[in-house]
Amino acid sequence: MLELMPNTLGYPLLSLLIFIPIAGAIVLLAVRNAAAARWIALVVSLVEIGLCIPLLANFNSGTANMQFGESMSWISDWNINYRIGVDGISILFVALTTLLTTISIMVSWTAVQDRVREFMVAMLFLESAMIGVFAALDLFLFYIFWEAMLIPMYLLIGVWGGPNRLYAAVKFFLYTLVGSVLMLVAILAVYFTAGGTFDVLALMNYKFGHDFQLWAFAAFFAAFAVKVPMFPFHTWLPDAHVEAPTAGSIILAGILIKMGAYGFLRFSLPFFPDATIFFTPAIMILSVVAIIYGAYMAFAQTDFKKLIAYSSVSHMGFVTLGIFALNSQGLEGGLLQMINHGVSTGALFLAVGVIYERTHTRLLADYGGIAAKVPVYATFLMIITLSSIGLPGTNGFIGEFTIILGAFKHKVIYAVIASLGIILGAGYMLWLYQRVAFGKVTNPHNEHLSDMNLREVVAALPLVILVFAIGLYPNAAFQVMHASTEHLIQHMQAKAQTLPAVAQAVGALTGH
Amino acid sequence: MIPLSWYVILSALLFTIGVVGVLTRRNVFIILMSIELMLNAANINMIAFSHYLQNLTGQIFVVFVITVAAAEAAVALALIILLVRNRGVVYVDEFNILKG
Amino acid sequence: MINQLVFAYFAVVILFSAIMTISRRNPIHSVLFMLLLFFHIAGVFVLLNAEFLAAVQLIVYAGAILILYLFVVMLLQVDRETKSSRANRFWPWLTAFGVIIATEIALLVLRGSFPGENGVMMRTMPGTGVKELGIELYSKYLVPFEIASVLLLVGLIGAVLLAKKDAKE
Amino acid sequence: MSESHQLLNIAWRVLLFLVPALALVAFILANAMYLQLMERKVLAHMQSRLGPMRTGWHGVLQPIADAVKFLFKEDVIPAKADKWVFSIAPLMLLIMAFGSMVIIPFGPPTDFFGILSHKVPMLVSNLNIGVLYILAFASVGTYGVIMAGWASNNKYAFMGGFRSAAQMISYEIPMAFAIVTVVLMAGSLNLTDIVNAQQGRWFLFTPLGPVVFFLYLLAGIAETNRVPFDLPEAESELVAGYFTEYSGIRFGIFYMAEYMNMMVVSLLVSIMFLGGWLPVQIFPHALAGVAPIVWLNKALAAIPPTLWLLAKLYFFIFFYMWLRATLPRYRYDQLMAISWKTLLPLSLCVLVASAFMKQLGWI
Amino acid sequence: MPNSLHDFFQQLGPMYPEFLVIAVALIALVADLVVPRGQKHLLGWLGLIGLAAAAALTLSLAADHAGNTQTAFFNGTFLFDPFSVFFKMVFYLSCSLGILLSMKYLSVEDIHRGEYYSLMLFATSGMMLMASAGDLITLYLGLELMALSIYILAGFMRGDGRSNEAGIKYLLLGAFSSGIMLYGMSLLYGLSGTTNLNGIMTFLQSADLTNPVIFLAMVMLIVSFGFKVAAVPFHMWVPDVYEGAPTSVTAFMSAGPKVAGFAVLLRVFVHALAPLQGHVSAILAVIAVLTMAVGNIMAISQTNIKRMLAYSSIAHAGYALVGLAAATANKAMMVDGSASVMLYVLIYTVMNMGAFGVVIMLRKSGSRGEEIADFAGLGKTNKAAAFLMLIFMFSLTGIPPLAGFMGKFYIFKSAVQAGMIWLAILGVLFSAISAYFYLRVIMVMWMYDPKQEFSLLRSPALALALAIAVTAVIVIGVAPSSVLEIARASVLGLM
Repeated sequence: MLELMPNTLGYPLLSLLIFIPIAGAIVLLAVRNAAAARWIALVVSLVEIGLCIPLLANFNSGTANMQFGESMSWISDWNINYRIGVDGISILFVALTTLLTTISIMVSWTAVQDRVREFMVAMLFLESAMIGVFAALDLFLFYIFWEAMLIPMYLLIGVWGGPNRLYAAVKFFLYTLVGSVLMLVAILAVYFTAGGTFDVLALMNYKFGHDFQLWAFAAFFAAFAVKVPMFPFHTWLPDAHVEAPTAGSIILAGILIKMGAYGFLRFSLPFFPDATIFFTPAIMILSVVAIIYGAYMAFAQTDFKKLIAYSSVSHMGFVTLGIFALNSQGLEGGLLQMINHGVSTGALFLAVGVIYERTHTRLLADYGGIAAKVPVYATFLMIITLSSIGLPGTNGFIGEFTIILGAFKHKVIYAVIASLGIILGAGYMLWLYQRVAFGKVTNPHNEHLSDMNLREVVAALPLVILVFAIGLYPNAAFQVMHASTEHLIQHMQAKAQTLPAVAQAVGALTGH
Repeated sequence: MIPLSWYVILSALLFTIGVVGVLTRRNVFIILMSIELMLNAANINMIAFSHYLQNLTGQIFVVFVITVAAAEAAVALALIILLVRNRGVVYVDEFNILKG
Repeated sequence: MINQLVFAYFAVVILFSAIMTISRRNPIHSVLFMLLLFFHIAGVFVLLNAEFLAAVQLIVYAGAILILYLFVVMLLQVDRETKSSRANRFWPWLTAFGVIIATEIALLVLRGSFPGENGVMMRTMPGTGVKELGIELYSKYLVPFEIASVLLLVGLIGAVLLAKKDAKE
Repeated sequence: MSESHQLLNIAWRVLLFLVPALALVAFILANAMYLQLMERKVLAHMQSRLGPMRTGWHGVLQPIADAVKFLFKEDVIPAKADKWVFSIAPLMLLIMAFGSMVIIPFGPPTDFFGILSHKVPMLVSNLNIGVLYILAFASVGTYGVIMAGWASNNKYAFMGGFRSAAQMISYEIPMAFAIVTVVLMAGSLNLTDIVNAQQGRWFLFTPLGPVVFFLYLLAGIAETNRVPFDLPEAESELVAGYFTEYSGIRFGIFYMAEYMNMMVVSLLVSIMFLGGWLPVQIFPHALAGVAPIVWLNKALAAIPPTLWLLAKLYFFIFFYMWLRATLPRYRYDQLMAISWKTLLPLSLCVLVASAFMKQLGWI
Repeated sequence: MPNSLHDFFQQLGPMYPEFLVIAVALIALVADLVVPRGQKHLLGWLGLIGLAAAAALTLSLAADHAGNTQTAFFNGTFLFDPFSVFFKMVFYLSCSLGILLSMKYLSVEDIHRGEYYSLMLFATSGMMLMASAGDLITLYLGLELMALSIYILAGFMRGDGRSNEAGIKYLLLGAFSSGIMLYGMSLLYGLSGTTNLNGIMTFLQSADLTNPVIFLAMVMLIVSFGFKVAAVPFHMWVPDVYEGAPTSVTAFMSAGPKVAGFAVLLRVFVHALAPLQGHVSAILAVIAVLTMAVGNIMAISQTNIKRMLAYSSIAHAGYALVGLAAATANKAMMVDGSASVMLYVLIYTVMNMGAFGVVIMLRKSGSRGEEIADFAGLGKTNKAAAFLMLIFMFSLTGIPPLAGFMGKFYIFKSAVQAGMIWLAILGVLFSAISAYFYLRVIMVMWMYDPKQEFSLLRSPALALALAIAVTAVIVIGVAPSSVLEIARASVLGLM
């Protein structure tokens, strides 16, 4: 049974993390100067990163309990509380969020010239909402943050996006909203079934009826699958990625689409273990389809961003494959791969942003041979490409390898297909790199490209470091998450035992 | 001795004639008059019930219905005068600045 | 017997003039049929021992509301229908719908029951009825009475405000 | 009750209704015809003329000659007139005038000097809502005028009809308020009760009585479209007003209706303010000790009540004619202004004032 | 005599707020004669002061009556209870916002007349009486008082054919629905022998519910109130009337009367017709679905912002009807279902009137500013206005943490609690569809380039109204607790 361990730091760390950006945004509303707005936003985001240090330092990886917990009554008539806390599953995302937000603000420094203040306000609101999503331990609170995220993201895409931004923004908004509202109904049903509580920890312990689990799972799935996005709910993603500004793409790929998978881990699996097992085959199939389909589509793309977007579909297929393998390797692999993907895809979009700012084109045909002109950039891109492929020594390798291990234990065929996906991934990424960096300079505009400047390097550096850090010393990450994932497996097992047949299946899956 | 149901059925028929008038006619005056028919149907009902129940509430209600009908007619006709002054139409399907 | 015949006469004329009201091409004829209708409804009221309301029906409905209609119809000179069709094109369907609804209501009323149905037709209320009505109106239904006065004021304001021409217009 | 008995009962009730009704009709028709002669005579004498002199002694047969003429004259309906409405309009007026008369009591219940076994009321129908009924019919009377004006399809008639209708509606309101004030004083809607309530003192002599009387009389004159409010028939502007196009018997009906309405107004004034059939008494209390006065009062009281009422009626009829001979016509806007800006506020004030006075016991 | 007079005034006490509002309306009417042209907004401020005083009076009366759930006055024709207090406060709010929104706008439209404010106040007093009605007669008269005032207001632009059309259309359909309502009421009276709502409930509790006439009466009442709150299929009048009426009137009309309609719906169906609960609920649920569907789907294709908001208001009536269907589902749901409707109408009032406030800002001489396209690029040039509109639009969509979400959440929560999960699912799906047309406004404002110079209508009154609305939207969205508690406590008056 998980508990909410109260925060003992003496200051409400998580609340600060959540609300400092909002406070910053409100301050920004009063600022008229664009440069000042940039600096304020940057400072706020750096403060957030700073706050992550005590968070990680004081985190106790030995327990699966929720830490840094805060709880107070919010809407007492509905038994809604402001309950927040982090465990091994969510803490890494909180940290990643602060990091990627800072990077996004940095890459937007010159890319965004229009309505800077509003842009920064949106970024900061977004950061608050994202951290809130990961920290919320009350379903209602979670939903509030989950939905609130849509507003700034919609604006980021719609106002500062590319030429087709309106279509992409609306599509993004509607897809995710439809999924979310279905989840809302399920949340309400869960609330009433469990006797009137939104408390996530209490709900984890509540044993829902089998039929109820099935449809409630389906409703939650609607929200999370769209967000991940799983095939066939992914069609908003390429549009959104392509049209979003660089910062938007980084956040979108780095954090937002992780939330779907996070939702599976935090809610779907512990709440509805029976339904999870029931739906697992279907989800596994969808996952491998996504892996292959995403890779296949990536081959066909001529647009840099679109290619990365489809690669995301493929990579997120790995994540769901790992999670629904329902064993510790799969889970941990999936989790780690989420972080990895956040880092590497974030970096890839950063790379696109850097080059786009100079060439104002994203068509691969317009590049070619730029390695000679911009060596730093080419190196950076190379490292990220290799990480994305999963070259040993980089973070991608660890994640994908662990997932395939988990999938192998679940069912061999999935592991085989997933491996095929890795090979395809290597193919399109390398081909991409070749088209961009190698060969002769075909486009005369690229003759006078300038290399990455200091600001961009500073923005990219943390990501490069993370690529290697995780690749070389993955245990640091695994350690943080291990207790929580183990507990999750055991919890499911224990909870699903009410149904003997299912229990056996879980037993078989988890190797007990 | 007239059964109560006779009155109620009379009023039901009158009410329906009023409804049909509202729905089918295009002349705004006739629509207004059809609405008056509906009100009168309700009035017959009220008074019949009032008589059979031996309580005056129904009659009181009718007094107020008639009052309201008068006030409403005044405003309605003022609006129609305006409409004719500005647009020269009294047919509801010719009220076509608004899409309808 | 006599009462029933009288009722039958009233009912037939009421329904006839109602149908004529909604079917005439010339609104002035409609108004005149409406007048006929009001007289007979007043008659029905008298049958139901509601003489006061019969008078009010004539004074207010016939004497004020309907005459206002007549005034406006005549003043606006809209008595000549210019279009060939007087009803919208769905009128046969709507009329059929009306017939069905009327039948339905009638059947429901016949099948249903009203508590007062077995009441006697003799007046047991003391006095003339007008006095009692007045007392109820000024005591029990004082609030509605006051509202009605405000309502009439609003009607007055509205009519003056809307229909009056500005000096500059 | 057996079938035949029931039928007999019905027949008796019908008879009870028919006899007074026929009597009333006869009375009204005779009056309507001869009031016309009276008017011509009165006007003539006021203008130092003689008036009709040829048909019969001092023209007493003139009304009959006129009636014959009306009856045999061609009944012209204009080609573009709305025939139905055109034909009904005069009838409407006639019905309304008759209708109003139905509830007017011509005296207290009487047994006709012992001819009948029990007392019968001197009216056709004793409705408990009495005055309201009059108001109802008065308000509907407007229709006849406006229908006639419209149906003639003649702009003079139309204008005349309109003016007349607007005038009638305008003056109905102060009239109604005046009547309500009387009702307030009498505490009943029933005309017989109203007369009985004046047993000791006519309403004309109550503190507010003259004002109400004046209000009602003015409104009544306007309501009947008579001088000085005879705008609808302003020959110089509108030819003959709403009945310009009428001829023959229909014209005659309009003519009659006018006199009938005058009668209704005069009767109501008498009943509501001058004690109806109550005899004139000369200071019965103040001069109770003066013998000649007491005898006079006794003699006056001995005159049958109905005659008293008729006397008052003809006095007011004469008053009407007197006005016609004396006063010029108002302009239309003046006419409306009088009603809305003077009579209406005045009548409201009077009503409120008399309500207070009644509450304080001053009336 | 003095004794009875004293009693009389004692009894009059709970009606003082109504009297006050009417008195202020009358004062404004008379004062109009001396206030010069161009200074008519003074009458608006007078009205606001009156409303504030009425609000204070209502609250003090509520404090006096604290503890009593329902107190009947004048033989049950007038009720004073927390339920009516809640709605009266909403009416004060909507009328105040309406007046604030009107002041400048009326001058621009050149229809700044003193009667306008009087009519607003008369309409408000009508609504107040509707909320307090304990008798069908009071209810009917209150409703007509409100409706009549609004017919006039809708046709207030005398020289404009569109406004006239709006007025006459509103009147025709309003009178038509009143006719239906009256017929239903007459049947109800014939059945129960009383027009008192408590009496009707007492009658129904012991009545033979197989009597078809009861259902005839019920259906007629539902139909007529459906007209009043613009539920499908009785919504045809809404877009035309909203488009044609002066925008400030539209703003008022979209909130006040609709809220009053729901007050009556709650009073009649949750309280008086309580024994018919299940049947009412089934019909209301179907109407709610249709209303949400038509409102949301038709709104998508609108190009005129007033028409779009008209359809949106239809859709919002649909959501509130979901709550009503939940409230009438069974006895246990009465409190939560009714409270959800009450909370929703309050939230709807502020966000919708806020949205109209921004629409009004765009009205200036020479351009109506009513096309959605007219908003193009507003976010570039007038950030504050565009930002406000953004908040109102997202709130209308129901995106947290804005008030609109809390309202919808409570509605759907009630539906789920009442076991009508299907209704909740349809509701949330339609509300997702609604995002499309609300987003379009935001899109046009923020993502298009300006086509024209904006010279927005500005006035302190307008700013105040918008500030109130936006504060309410955000505060209720973030901390709904207190409002929620008040709504739940107020429902008790219904029982």
